[in-house]
Amino acid sequence: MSELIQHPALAHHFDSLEQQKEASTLGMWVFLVTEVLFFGGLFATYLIYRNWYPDAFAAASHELDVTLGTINTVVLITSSLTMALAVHAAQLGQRRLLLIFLVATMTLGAVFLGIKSVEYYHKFAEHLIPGPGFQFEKEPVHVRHAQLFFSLYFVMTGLHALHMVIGIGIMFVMWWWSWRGTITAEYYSPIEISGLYWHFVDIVWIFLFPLLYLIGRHA
Amino acid sequence: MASTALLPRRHYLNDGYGVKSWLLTRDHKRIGLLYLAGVTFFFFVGGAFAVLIRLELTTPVGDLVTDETYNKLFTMHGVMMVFFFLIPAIPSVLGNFLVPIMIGAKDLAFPKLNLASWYIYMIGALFTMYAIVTGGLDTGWTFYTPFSTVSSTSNVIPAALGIFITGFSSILTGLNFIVTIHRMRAPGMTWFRLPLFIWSHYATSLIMVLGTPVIAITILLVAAERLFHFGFFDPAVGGDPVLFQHLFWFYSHPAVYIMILPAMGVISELVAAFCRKPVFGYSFVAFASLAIAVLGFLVWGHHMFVAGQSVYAALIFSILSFLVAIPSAVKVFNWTATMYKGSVSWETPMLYAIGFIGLFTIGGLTGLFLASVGLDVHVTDTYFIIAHFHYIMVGGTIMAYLGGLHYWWPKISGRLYNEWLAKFSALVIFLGFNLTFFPQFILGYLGMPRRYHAYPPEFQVLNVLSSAGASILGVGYLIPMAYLMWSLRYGRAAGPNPWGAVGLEWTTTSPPPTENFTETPEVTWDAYDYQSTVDSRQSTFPAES
Amino acid sequence: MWTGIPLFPERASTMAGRVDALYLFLIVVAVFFSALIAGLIVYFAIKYRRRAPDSIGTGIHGSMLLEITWSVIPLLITMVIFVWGASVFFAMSRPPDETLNIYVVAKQWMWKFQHLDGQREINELHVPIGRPVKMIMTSEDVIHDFFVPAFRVKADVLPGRYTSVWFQPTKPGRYHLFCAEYCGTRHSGMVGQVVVMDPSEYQTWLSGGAPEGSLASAGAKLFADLACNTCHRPDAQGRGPVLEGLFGKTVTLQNGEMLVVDEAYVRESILMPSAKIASGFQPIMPTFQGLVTEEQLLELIEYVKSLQALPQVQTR
Amino acid sequence: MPDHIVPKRIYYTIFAILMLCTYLTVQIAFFDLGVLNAVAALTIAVIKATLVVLFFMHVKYGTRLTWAVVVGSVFWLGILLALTMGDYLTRVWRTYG
Repeated sequence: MSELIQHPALAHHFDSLEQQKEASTLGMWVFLVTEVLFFGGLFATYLIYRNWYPDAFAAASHELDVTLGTINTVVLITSSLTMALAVHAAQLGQRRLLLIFLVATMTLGAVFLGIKSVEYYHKFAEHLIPGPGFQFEKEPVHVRHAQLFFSLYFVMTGLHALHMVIGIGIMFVMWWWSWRGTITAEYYSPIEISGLYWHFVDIVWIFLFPLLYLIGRHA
Repeated sequence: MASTALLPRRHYLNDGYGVKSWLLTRDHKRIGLLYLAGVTFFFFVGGAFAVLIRLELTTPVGDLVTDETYNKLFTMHGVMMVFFFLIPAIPSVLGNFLVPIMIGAKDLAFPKLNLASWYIYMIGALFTMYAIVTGGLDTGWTFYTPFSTVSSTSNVIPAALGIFITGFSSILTGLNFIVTIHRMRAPGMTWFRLPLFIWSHYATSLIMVLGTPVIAITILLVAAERLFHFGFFDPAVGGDPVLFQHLFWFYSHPAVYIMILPAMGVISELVAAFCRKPVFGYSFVAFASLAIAVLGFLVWGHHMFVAGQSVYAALIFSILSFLVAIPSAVKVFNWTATMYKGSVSWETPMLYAIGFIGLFTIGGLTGLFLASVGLDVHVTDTYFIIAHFHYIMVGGTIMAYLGGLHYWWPKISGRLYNEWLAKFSALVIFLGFNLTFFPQFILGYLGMPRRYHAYPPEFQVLNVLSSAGASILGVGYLIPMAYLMWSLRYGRAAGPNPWGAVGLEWTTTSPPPTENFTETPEVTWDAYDYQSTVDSRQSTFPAES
Repeated sequence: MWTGIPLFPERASTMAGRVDALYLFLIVVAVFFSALIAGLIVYFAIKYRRRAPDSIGTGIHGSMLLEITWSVIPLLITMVIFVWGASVFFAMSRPPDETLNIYVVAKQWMWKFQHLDGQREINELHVPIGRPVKMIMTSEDVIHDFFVPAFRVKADVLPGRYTSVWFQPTKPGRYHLFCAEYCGTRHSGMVGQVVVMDPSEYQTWLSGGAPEGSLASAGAKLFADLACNTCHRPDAQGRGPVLEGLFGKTVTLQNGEMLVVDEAYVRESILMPSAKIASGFQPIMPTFQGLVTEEQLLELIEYVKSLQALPQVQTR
Repeated sequence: MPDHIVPKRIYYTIFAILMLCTYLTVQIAFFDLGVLNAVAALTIAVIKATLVVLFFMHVKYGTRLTWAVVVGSVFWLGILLALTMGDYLTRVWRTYG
């Protein structure tokens, strides 16, 4: 039993590593619930305005680059795969593989952010930043409601990107811990719960992509 | 009076003395005390604003402060009291101290996170205090758009940021409690052996975790609209200000239950302990907490009956609001029934409990007036609503908070306070409270709108009564402050169980050791099982006469 | 003893009695339950007070019968209150067919009223008794709220859209008008008087002064000044829809949706013409956002409403 | 409770399905299906999210509590969306005319 040999990672107030792992996993899940509701407020706002101004949203959405959006979706889903494989490697105690997959995940995350900043730069150059300088030359009738769309676009993708940045930071710490040897086949729950977070961020994008990029593309 | 009890040799308070031992502590009991210092401070800050408000309203013309200042006073009173006192008060002070002890755990599941919550709370408070001292905030605690985004010239951004930050403290506390209650219970402590305090904190934590993120994002949107002229709620770009109200009340109505549910948990403990019998209908009271937490999320639209939402939405929110009244009524009936054939002591905490039940009943029943949509049209945004929610928050939450503080004070400090002074101040608070807020029901029905700096002269008599009550109430709050501080140094040692109550917290020393119990308790009894405790351990009760 | 303190505001509308009746019923319910709980608590506290320091209470754990009783009875009572409150609310939100319409523009911190005959008032509103009056309201800046306690009516006044409230005054007198939604620095100064008059006095007052002619005629002038009439012509030859007889009718939009032409639609069509195009027309109308004030908008709306006169046009 | 170790094969399969779904959702967006465009886009997004939750996040092999947490978060999101939309969708029923 665990009382005989105290594992170095076991905190004093837990009885066993088992209990500690269950607690931290549950903790991360509960945290993700708050994240769902956090983005939920944005999705509610989006839903209402898209329902009110479908044409303006379609027109504004046409300003986004589907190709870059699709590439980013692929990049992010691939990073989820590498994350899942990292957890797998951690479970089996394959330290070298674990390090490789963590680096892959971080790299893909960085690629995503890079592409995202290119897109942001384009929007900036095209005066599509909401506010006094906003211009919507293509369909001037939609200039006001297109601002709503772009306000939502920037806040939604911006907060998503912020979560990615934090995710990459977490991955870096995980890489450090794995490299140092803290992570073992017995104690890998940090990798697992970081993975939960990473996958969640992926899921947010899975919704953002069709909602923002793919409105009325046939027109 | 036999007074042979001594403080234990080793306890959490003497486990280190330096500032560092407090500011870097991971002990949930010490963190609870850090919160106690915080919420007490902000309570008196918020209270000072209340004093000025009531002073101003003694005359109809608005001659004490300018209208601009008055608007800032009620805004900052609301912000301080709601976000920095009422929401954290019971969960973060009493809950923090008691949740692990009551379930037989050594600490919360995430002690570092718990300490971080306190720092986040203080940083949020710092932002808000900064907003206050550098000119104040005049949006009302509700931040309604477009006033808050395009019209107000006050410090909206720092105040909003402060509330945004403090929200995370609330989320992390809720998260910590949920995980702790699920994963850290002592052997034998099954769900239906948990004290009702734990059930109510579990329900509260659910609301904190599910509701707070929505206010966080809403406030962020307000800040973005104000700062970068992004449009979300601004009619100028086709936005809907009513949407802000939906998102705001999705959190802020359940937030009322964040304030009252833990108070209900305290009352269940008090009634059981001072009647020395099990709470009547334990499982109904427990599930009523969960029912309130769930139903509480379905009723937010009753704040918006006149705000321009659809008639049909108003009706749905109205009927759902009535449903949430049922579990609250069930609780009141069960507490009352608990007193039947009890051994009812009249010690201070019980006085608070009795006061709570009475005032909460009035607060709850006047809630029916507001849920009834046809009547709400007349009374909403008047002093009726002010009276109603002060009956819930001050008559309910603060009464329970003080009752709980008195009940567990011997556990927290290891010492007894002056019982007579305590009884006296409980009475003063009860009388002062009613004199302050009861006239406001009448004022509200007469039509005096809330947030008015000056008012028609015919409302003066009732306003003067209310202000007179407030001065009594203010004194009532200062007395406990004095004798509780006094007891810290001069109070008699309490011994492990001064009330003769059952519950795990009364089986350990007062104050408890850092790890709460010398050995992990094994629970074989139900909550409030006075009968078998007496049968097995006659010595539980102090031999006082 | 309480003569100095009134308990009810004046009852000066047809709604006041209904709201007060519901209020009194709720007071009876509230007093009954408060007294019951308070009585029981005090009785138990005295009867079962602790007589010996180590005595304990009887181990009663609960009763299913009681739990059901005190869940079901409150549920039934609350449902009665709900139905009652809902019926009052329906009456409040559904104005009678024939109303005297008055337009309201709220701004920080004043109330501006426009009567159909052209009178304009600030912070004072004259209405006759015996006729249902409907206020059609909008705000120039932030959210305000039109509240007349004596009428028991209240409704938020929002920027960017119209809300309405109606009442039928029953008693001549002067009553408080409050802004009941916090709107900034001089919120408590955004008050006014509603002057309820006998119909004959009201007529005298109406004829007392309308220098600019009726609201609709002001609208007509504006309609010409803004050159609306080059496209919106009465003979179906214009590039825009014929407005005569349009108000209150159902139109089909380009996307196939049906919509009743009301104040909100006319307003939207002036400010955001392309938002909802009637079928058969091109989105060529320019926006008048920023070119017309809220008050001018109301004049235009009233003008469009007045264009009901063409023969064979079916009104509601 | 020993941890369930998901075979790598499953991860690769899920990844392939996710890629396929991404391809589909982009392709479908360029056909005019009326309201069905939005329905299709959201359905595919929900399928993708469900796959990630079940397999990448191991919920399929998780405890009842984990399931409850996941279902609970979706349920509360549903409350937020449904009751808010409830207002907006019924507002047009009654105009102020």
